[in-house]
Amino acid sequence: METGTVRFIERDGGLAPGAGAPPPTAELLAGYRAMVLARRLNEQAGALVRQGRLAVYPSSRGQEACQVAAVSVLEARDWLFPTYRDAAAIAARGVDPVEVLTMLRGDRHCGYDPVAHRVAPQATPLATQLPHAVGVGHAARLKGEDTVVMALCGDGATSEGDFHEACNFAAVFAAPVVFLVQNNKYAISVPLARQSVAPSLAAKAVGYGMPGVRVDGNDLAALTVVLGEAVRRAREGGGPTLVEADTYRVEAHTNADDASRYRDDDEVAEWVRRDPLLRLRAHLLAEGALTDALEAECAAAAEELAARVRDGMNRERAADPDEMFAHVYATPTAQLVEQRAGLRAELELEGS
Amino acid sequence: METGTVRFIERDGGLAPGAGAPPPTAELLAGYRAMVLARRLNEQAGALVRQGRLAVYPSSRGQEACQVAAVSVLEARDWLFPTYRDAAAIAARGVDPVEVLTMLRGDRHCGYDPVAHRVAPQATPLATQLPHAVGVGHAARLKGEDTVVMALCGDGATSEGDFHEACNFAAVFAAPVVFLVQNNKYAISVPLARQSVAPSLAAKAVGYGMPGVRVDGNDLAALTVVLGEAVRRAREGGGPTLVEADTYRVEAHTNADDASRYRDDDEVAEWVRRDPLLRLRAHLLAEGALTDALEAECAAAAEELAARVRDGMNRERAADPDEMFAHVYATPTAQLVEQRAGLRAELELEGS
Amino acid sequence: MTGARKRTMAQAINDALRDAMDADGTVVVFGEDVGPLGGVFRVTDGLTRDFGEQRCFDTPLAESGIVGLAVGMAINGLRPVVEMQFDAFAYPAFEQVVSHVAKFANRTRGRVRLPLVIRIPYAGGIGGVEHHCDSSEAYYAHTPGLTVVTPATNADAYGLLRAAIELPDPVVFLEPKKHYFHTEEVDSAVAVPPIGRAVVRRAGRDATLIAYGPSVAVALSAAEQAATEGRDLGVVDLRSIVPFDDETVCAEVRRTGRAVVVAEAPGFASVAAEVVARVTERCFHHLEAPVRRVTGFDVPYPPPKLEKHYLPGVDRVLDAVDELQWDAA
Amino acid sequence: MTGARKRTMAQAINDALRDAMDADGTVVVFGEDVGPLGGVFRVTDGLTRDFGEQRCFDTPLAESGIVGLAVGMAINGLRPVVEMQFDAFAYPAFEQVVSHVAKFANRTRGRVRLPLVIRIPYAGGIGGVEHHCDSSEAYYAHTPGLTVVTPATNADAYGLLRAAIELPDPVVFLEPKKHYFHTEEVDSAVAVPPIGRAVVRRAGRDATLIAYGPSVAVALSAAEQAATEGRDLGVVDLRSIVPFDDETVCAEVRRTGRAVVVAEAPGFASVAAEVVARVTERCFHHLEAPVRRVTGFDVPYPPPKLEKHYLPGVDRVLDAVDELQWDAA
Ligand SMILES: Cc1ncc(C[n+]2csc(CCOP(=O)(O)OP(=O)(O)O)c2C)c(N)n1
Ligand SMILES: Cc1ncc(C[n+]2csc(CCOP(=O)(O)OP(=O)(O)O)c2C)c(N)n1
Ligand SMILES: [Mg+2]
Ligand SMILES: [Mg+2]
Repeated sequence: METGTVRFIERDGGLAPGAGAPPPTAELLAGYRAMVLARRLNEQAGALVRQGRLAVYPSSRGQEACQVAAVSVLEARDWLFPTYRDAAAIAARGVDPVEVLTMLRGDRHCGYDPVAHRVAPQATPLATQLPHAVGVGHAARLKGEDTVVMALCGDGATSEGDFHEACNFAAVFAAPVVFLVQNNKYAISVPLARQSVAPSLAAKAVGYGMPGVRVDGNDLAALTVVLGEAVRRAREGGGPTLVEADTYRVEAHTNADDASRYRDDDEVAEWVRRDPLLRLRAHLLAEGALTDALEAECAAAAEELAARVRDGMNRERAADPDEMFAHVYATPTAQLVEQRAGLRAELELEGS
Repeated sequence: METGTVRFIERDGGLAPGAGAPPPTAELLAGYRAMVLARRLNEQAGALVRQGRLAVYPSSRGQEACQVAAVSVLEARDWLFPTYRDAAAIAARGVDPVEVLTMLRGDRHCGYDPVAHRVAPQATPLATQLPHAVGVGHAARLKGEDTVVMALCGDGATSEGDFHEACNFAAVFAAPVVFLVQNNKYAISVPLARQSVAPSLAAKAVGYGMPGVRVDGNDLAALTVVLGEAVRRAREGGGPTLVEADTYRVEAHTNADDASRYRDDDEVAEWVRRDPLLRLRAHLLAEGALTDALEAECAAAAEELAARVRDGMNRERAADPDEMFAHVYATPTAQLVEQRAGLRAELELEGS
Repeated sequence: MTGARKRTMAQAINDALRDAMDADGTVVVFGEDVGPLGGVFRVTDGLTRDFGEQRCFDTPLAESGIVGLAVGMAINGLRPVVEMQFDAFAYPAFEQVVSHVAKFANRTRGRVRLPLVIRIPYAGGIGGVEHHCDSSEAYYAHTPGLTVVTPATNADAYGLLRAAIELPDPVVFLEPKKHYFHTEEVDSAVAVPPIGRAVVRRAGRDATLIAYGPSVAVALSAAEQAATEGRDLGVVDLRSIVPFDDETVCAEVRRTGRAVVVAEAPGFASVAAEVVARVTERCFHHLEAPVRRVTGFDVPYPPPKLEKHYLPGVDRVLDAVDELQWDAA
Repeated sequence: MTGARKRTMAQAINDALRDAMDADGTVVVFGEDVGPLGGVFRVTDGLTRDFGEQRCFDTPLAESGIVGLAVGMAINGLRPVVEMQFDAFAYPAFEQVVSHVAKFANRTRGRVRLPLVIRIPYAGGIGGVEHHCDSSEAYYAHTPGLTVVTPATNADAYGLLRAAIELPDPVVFLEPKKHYFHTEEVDSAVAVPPIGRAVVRRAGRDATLIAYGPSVAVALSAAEQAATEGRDLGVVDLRSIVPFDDETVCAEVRRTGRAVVVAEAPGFASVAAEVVARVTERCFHHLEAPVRRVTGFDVPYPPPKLEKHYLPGVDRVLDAVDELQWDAA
């Protein structure tokens, strides 16, 4: 068990002493750009909620380094298993953010094609996606494919039985899965101290016999290295890794939440100072890698993304009642055919 | 985390070097006597199965040291949460073994009064009793009582989500619970290696932030010390402990099982040589504590127990069909009253 | 607290918890976010502040653990009232509910009864994303040993919860979440209705609508609209699914000779199916037409934009009433 | 394997697994003790030996994990067939079954179908201790998205399981464990019956017994005994609970005008209730008497010594038939 927290870049942008070389600057620049987009997506989605275009949005503000790194270490053939909070990661994977957000607008349970993108539907029932991730990985191994699966969950989700069963299955089967716990310190209102009294969440890895690593979740460089290493091990048959990212949920759980009931502004302010974007920006500026032109390009790309999202969210999609019956079974049962016919008749009457 | 395995008495009966003083000889003698009874109960129950008086019996042969120590460290006000395999522990707690076995004879779901003995019904759905144990302990703390709860489960059960949730709840609430995992190396046919690749099951404690101890499960002295210490800590408000007892299921899972399908006789023979009774006997003989008179008394008590069990099991208890309806609700619903009346009418007709 | 006051259903339930905690020191409340936050629906608002962390507390995020903890605490003399955050998030606790909560008294021959309450916000109509709108009552109602209660009014929410907490047996208490923020007059001084009794919300001559929980309001609206069209429909609110009040239900149906069951859950092997079956078994020769049911379709609860098509609404109920073979009358 | 052979139900299921694994390299079998031991009922006997550890393997002891693993493997192109060791030990997997297995195709709009089978030995009559004899079909049948199948004969056990494995949708395959060791003639060359079709096991003029799984044998015995008393009873075996074969069932009931549903599970909000409700809805004016049901009582499955009183037996079925208002006829 790794008991320290892996960090490459300090809060002021300087290199952490003794941490080794960070990833190549080009990679960090790409990561920075992706984080700018992720941040913009979080902001735009929040604005859409305030405007009533989106019902709800669980923001990953403050967690953008995790969102970006989780995806940047994957190959196209790999799979991502995200939660409701990981819209930015899914977008970073290349899924149209408009499609991602249609779930939260209320159009569809899942707005994108999971198979085309190798991104599972966003999981709401906590930790239930983790055994699926293990299944995808184990199936890949049985089929002789070197696919890796990145499985995301929160600190709260580690308390669920499914977390335990998934980690244990993965370890026993040496499945190619990386479990990334975004420890953002809260499960809605419940603080980490009420979730676990273990020395760390990464320490849980010991009980499964897999490597556990705690990493600064606001340090894109450290995340990239740690997750990259875990992915490499998984791909080579070395089995799963549990990675705990030490980060923070800067906004309320969702817009429907009232965080003032359970935490201080001071605490939030302290974490805002540890912002993953600011940190990497300071580093890249100090390195002389981040030019004004690049910054401008990032900003423009972010605005383009925001505009596309606004546009997509403002364009209503007609909801088709037949959809309710179309996919429950490959071939609708006689009962569903009858029920669909009944609804159609009703709607025709109303329409007439 | 304790990585070694605690042992006080070696397989040959000698003291383990550096282990410290074993419990007082009087305690060990009492433990030996209890183990002789436990062994006799296992044997008698097995015989009753062969004679068709008992439907099934999951024997704890080879695990008698665990069965006895788990109970000997408890006060009368403490609670025991046993599984289907822990009949001998329940009997050691003072419950009439005839009452214990009525479940396996098919008379009742639970033959004894859990409240009178502070022994929960034997749990069949694996690991589900562990959260109950935590609840009993947590309630005791809320009520200001210093009750301790001893919760038993097997190695296989540690893979269940409920094991995880219970351990975590206990640690977070610092509940006065001792989790004793009898690692008897098999879950029916599934060997430990397919259950966990952790360095030990005790290592799982790390992930919950509680002490974890691995103890030689065939060494009554070591078990008594380790469990006694865990009980003391729990009673004093120090929270839960996870104890893994390294032991072995000498017989098949139950009489219905065919162990030859999944393990070698050699393996069994090796563990028979580590028999917990023989070991303690050798020790007590070497100490000069176990006299012929005492051995004779143990043997006589064991025969008396066996005779009582045989007698009780040979005396049929009339099954009362009304029982089905009597306890489902404190006051039977109108529906149950109606259903009971229907059955009574049927039986009267048959009888007439 | 006594005297009639304007209360939302969430407040009425909060009142019931407070009054129960005041009246009985063994009542404890716990679950996810029920402490300082007061629950995601604010049902437990202020309980930790007013009763202390010992009486109302947050647990780790694990529903099986929560229900299992409640079982143990009930074994040891307390009266736990636990909250499952949403209907579908009670499923992880299913084994504990079915194999232990429901069976403990029976397997211990009455020696260990579990006086605990599992509160579950359930059903739809709130535009929730998937897994937040399940009507899960059938799973519990089918399980012997559970008492299954669901209020349709804020007064009942108060009274039935008080009764549920006092019951020596475990209760699954299903709260129609679309009512949480509706305000009604609640008089907590009014006697608590006994669990197991249905109530005739509206007398009617022509046909009987049988509903529970969130569907009672739909049935009442349908009856009102039918009245303007000259048809006099009665409405029975089951209140308690288990035990079932055959007497009240059958008395109404025998009187009218026609009945429609209204419920949100998918119809197949549902509580609505049970009502059709038992009413038919008991009232066959009084029936002018087969008892009909208007339920959710046999599909997973749809995304928000489609829920209006899924939910049994007034029109669908009135259509079913129209089909009760009136020509024959 | 072709040609008629004497097979127990356990062997017939083993044959089906083997033939499916032979026919389709993506079929994998896993669960608790299904490997070297061959399952506690020996249903998977020899599969690991003959197909290798990759195709049939033991998992850690965790049912939610097993079903969750199956979901993931199905997402990734395999066809998992998992075994739950006993009915009540499938409950820990309930959330996975209801929130994922049942809903995945729907929530992904058909993009991700889960062609997996969950085999569950179920129901009683074997003298099992508590938690080993639950009839849990209603929980699954009520859940939209699941196909729920249960064989009553060894030939159907073979054929329906082959069909279940081939289906693109998830199937809960309920095996009446009391039949495991009964021997019957099975011809695996005979065409696999399509899932969703009931079968008339015995034609009858006077009344129709509707049953499934372990109750079909009871219904057939009852019909035989009734015949000796001059009453001609038909027996319909549902085979598939979901989808439900209204056509076959209703055709029989319309012909006879009388029906009794026989099922082991507690009756309340059960599959039997559904059958009563839907048959009544569809056949009302053909009925001479209300459709009756003979089911388990609404109590937890009793200890072995009492199960003979719990289980719906021939006498209870015949009593119900007697009550079908023959005087009126
Ligand atoms: C099984 C289950 N129980 C409860 C919930 C309700 N719920 C949604 S998010 C949440 C908190 C999750 O916290 P964490 O895992 O830390 O993730 P975060 O939201 O902080 O990213 C809860 C309790 C749920 N979705 N699923
Ligand atoms: C939830 C659940 N799943 C499956 C079973 C069936 N089963 C009974 S005992 C057993 C093996 C348990 O192994 P372990 O926990 O090591 O205890 P042991 O029998 O070795 O004492 C299994 C799989 C069960 N009782 N409960
Ligand atoms: Mg969190
Ligand atoms: Mg074991």
